[in-house]
Amino acid sequence: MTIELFVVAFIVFMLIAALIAVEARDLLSSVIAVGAAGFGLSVIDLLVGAPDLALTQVVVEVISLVLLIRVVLTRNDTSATEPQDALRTGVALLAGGIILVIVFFAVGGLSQQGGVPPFGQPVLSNTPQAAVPPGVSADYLARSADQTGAANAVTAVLLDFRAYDTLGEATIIFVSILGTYAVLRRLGRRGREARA
Amino acid sequence: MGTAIYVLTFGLLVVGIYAVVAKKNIIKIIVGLLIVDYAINMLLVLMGYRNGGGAPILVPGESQAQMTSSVDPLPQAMVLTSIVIGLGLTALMVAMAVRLYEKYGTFDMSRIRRLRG
Amino acid sequence: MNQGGMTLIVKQTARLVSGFITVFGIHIALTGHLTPGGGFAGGVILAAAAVLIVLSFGGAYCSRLLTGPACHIADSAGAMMFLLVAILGYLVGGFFVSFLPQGNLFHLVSGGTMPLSNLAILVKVGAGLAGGFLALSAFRLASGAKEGD
Amino acid sequence: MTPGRDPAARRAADRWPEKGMQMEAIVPLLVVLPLGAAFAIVVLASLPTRREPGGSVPLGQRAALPLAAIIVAANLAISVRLLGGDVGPMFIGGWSPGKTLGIQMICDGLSKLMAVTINLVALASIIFAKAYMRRFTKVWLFSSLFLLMTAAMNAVVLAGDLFNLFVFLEVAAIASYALVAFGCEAEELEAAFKYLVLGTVGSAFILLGVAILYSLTGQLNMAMVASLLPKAGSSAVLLAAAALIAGLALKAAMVPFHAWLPDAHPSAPAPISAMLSGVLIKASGVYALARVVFNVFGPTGAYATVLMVLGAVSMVVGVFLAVGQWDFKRLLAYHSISQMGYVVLALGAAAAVLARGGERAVAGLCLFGGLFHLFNHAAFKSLLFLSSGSIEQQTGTRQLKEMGGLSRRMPVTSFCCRVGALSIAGVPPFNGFFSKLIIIIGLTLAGYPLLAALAVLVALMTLLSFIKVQRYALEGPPQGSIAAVTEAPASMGIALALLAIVCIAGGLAMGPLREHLFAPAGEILLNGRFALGTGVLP
Repeated sequence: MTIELFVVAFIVFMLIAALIAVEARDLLSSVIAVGAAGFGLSVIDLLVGAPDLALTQVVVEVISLVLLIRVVLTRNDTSATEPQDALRTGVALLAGGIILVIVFFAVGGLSQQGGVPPFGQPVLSNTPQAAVPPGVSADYLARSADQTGAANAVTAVLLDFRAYDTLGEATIIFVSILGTYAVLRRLGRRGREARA
Repeated sequence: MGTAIYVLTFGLLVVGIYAVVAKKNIIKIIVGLLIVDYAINMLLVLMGYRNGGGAPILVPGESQAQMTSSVDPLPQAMVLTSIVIGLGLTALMVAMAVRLYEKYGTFDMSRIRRLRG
Repeated sequence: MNQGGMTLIVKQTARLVSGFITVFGIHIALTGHLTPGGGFAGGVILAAAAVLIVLSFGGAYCSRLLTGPACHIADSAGAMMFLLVAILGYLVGGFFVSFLPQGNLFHLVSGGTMPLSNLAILVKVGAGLAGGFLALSAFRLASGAKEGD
Repeated sequence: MTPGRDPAARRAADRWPEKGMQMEAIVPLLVVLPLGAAFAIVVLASLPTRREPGGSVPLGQRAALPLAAIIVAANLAISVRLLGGDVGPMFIGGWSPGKTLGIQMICDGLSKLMAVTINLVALASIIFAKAYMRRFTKVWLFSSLFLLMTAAMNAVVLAGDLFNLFVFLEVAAIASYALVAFGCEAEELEAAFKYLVLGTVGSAFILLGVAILYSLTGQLNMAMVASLLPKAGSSAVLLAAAALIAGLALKAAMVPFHAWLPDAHPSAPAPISAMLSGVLIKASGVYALARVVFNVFGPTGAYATVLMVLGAVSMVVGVFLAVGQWDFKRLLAYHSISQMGYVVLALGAAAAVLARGGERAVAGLCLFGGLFHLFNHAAFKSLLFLSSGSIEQQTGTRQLKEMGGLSRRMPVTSFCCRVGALSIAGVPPFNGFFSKLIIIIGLTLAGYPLLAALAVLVALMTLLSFIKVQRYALEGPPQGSIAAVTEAPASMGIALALLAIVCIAGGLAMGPLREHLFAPAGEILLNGRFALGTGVLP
């Protein structure tokens, strides 16, 4: 129960940070607030037994914060003064409310039937005789060290059982860096001056 | 309490989508996409947690049997992939934002409108 | 940021710290199959060291050490190495089949191809992100005259 | 190193038994070859070279496009070779199929059809790019990104695992964002950024759906998820389905989610427009939608209704938006929305027939029409986009009103453009006529005569819109500066001719094509949740 309290506390912290990030007048504080939300996420990762993710989240957060601050500082004036479209705001808020209501029922808000498994009791903790057996992760946990020789089951999943996904993941970083180079070319077409 | 955790997570998702839909500033849109990313990553990690479970990592002296009660490693592997996707997208978005600022002189999407609707 | 980077104190500190950061990144990647971490975390840490150097010494200084093409080559070499690990699996049965012995649990050399894959990803992610950041900071220097609203 | 278990002993435990090199072994090559080539191109182009006289492009960079063309041709050969063979389910990493520890690759009829389509259009586009991309800088970046996008699309259609599907959807999407912005002009960056933002939201929804499905079943393998879903909670399944369908419909540019397409597709370089409209929206949109709805959730009434509404609305709204356009590429982009509407409508009608336990033959006819139209659209829409690119290159404009009389100045391009226009408009001997006819017959037999009438109406509007193209671009008096234009380079002509032949042959050889390409693919969708195997449980 204590873990749930901590998790809720940190999610509320993230929500507040996210709201500040979205509504702040100053872009620099907005970017820093979203960084704070990311660090909140890495603490949650630590709480729920995911140190791999906590580590990765922190370092990724540092890099993306540097990137974002760099783009904010492109302009000397860092305030956001764009007027907001009332219609789009209304539509967004309405849609958000509908999503939350649907989600409340989908996660079993009123009854425990028909929703996603409650927090702390995933399909993984089912008995093998249950209607939905524990799933593929039970096998990973039971045999990853014997089958792959790695002590870290997450790495075993990432680099042996599901290494093909990781190939895709490495490709994504490659593609996006290549895309960054492509977008940052000073001239896209030959023999034409860049238009401002 | 468990329901509250999931609903709050989706609340974070809604905040992110709200920023993407309603905000006009490119930086705010990027921030919104980052928040959407956080929300979904967090949902995956939380769905893998089980009561009393530790990290799915063996330390010297433990045997495989001691790992069978730890949390689910598969969502963690998925989230790791998703974090990397988010980082790649952030790099690309930042590059595009810098370039758009150079071309249009603004971060305001309502003034970045040279294409006919 | 001026061409010469930041003050001497910052430069010296960055020089000192970046070495440690680099070693830490490599350590995180190589022990990824034993402890938390892995090629991605290690690679991002490595890139963070490069970012630190670029920020404190300025883009112009770094373009002599760390050029775009060098980053391209290291980036794709890492990716090709990972792909090679996958293809070498054909020798023992199929795509992505681990072709190395498992080794002893908790030893550095264990887990079949995992240390190799982690190393490949470390090189790939580190070089890729460093190169991307370099391109971004170089871009700002070139368009510096246009800055400001 | 202390001796551990050797690989052979591991395989004995949980790995797939040794089977030797069979058809299964060459399937991953569809992904590996272009990926490896894309990495190699970057290395080749970045190697330090001696300064060549006259500032010409170094050899390493010039080799990029031919290398990409060779790889794509090899891929086409592999995918055609796969058509003949019977490929069983594959588990990557040699993990045994019983427990689905590894990632499954599927190469069934539907995947084969998509692989052939993707590689065919990719080959035409890359041949076309040789002359077209001369105007751009750093063509090696283009070649590498192009190959990465092709590899990712091949991986998407071969994926038998939900998360794997998502990962490669993202690779294809990120490559396409970068390629849309490849020209680096203001409009292109603007279109690419809008595309990126909406595409990322779509991907987030897809991941959300995958996450909920995983939490319900504890599996990511499509066959296993399909077999376990009926036992899981119902309201959460609906949430997952809604998230997945919304995300995939965004990738397919179905109408409420179409806002990005008319900006993004025309802004890209012409070979990329052809790839995006020709195959990307199909592979990462319609194919993934069909795979998930039919083979994972199973075709039930609610999903069928959603598909039919999405399809019908896209079909009508797309064509109405297209009729008023004077920008050639923008007009084509709106028609993509409309034509994809036909495909999704046909799939939805088939799902509806299956859901109410109707005749399998009728559902099969709808599916044949939909898949045939998907293939035909890939051929004629990429043909039209490529010819618009060659017209743009020679005349310097995309505005229909500024063209005119091109049939005399550019005979080859005009002929191929005409073939494409007649195909999309549904004029008899061409392929588009047959697929639209089959869809309309299928809709009527399935009990939706009103929708069939609507499809006829939309076909007439399409015809009208392309008569306008003929009238203003190809016929009539040449406008001022157009009078001096010349025919496009030969390599462009070859690419156009290749696709034009596919358009003509598609109509004439409908019988054999149906037997070898579309019937096996339709069979997969007809079998619904049981198509991917029964999902062996321990």
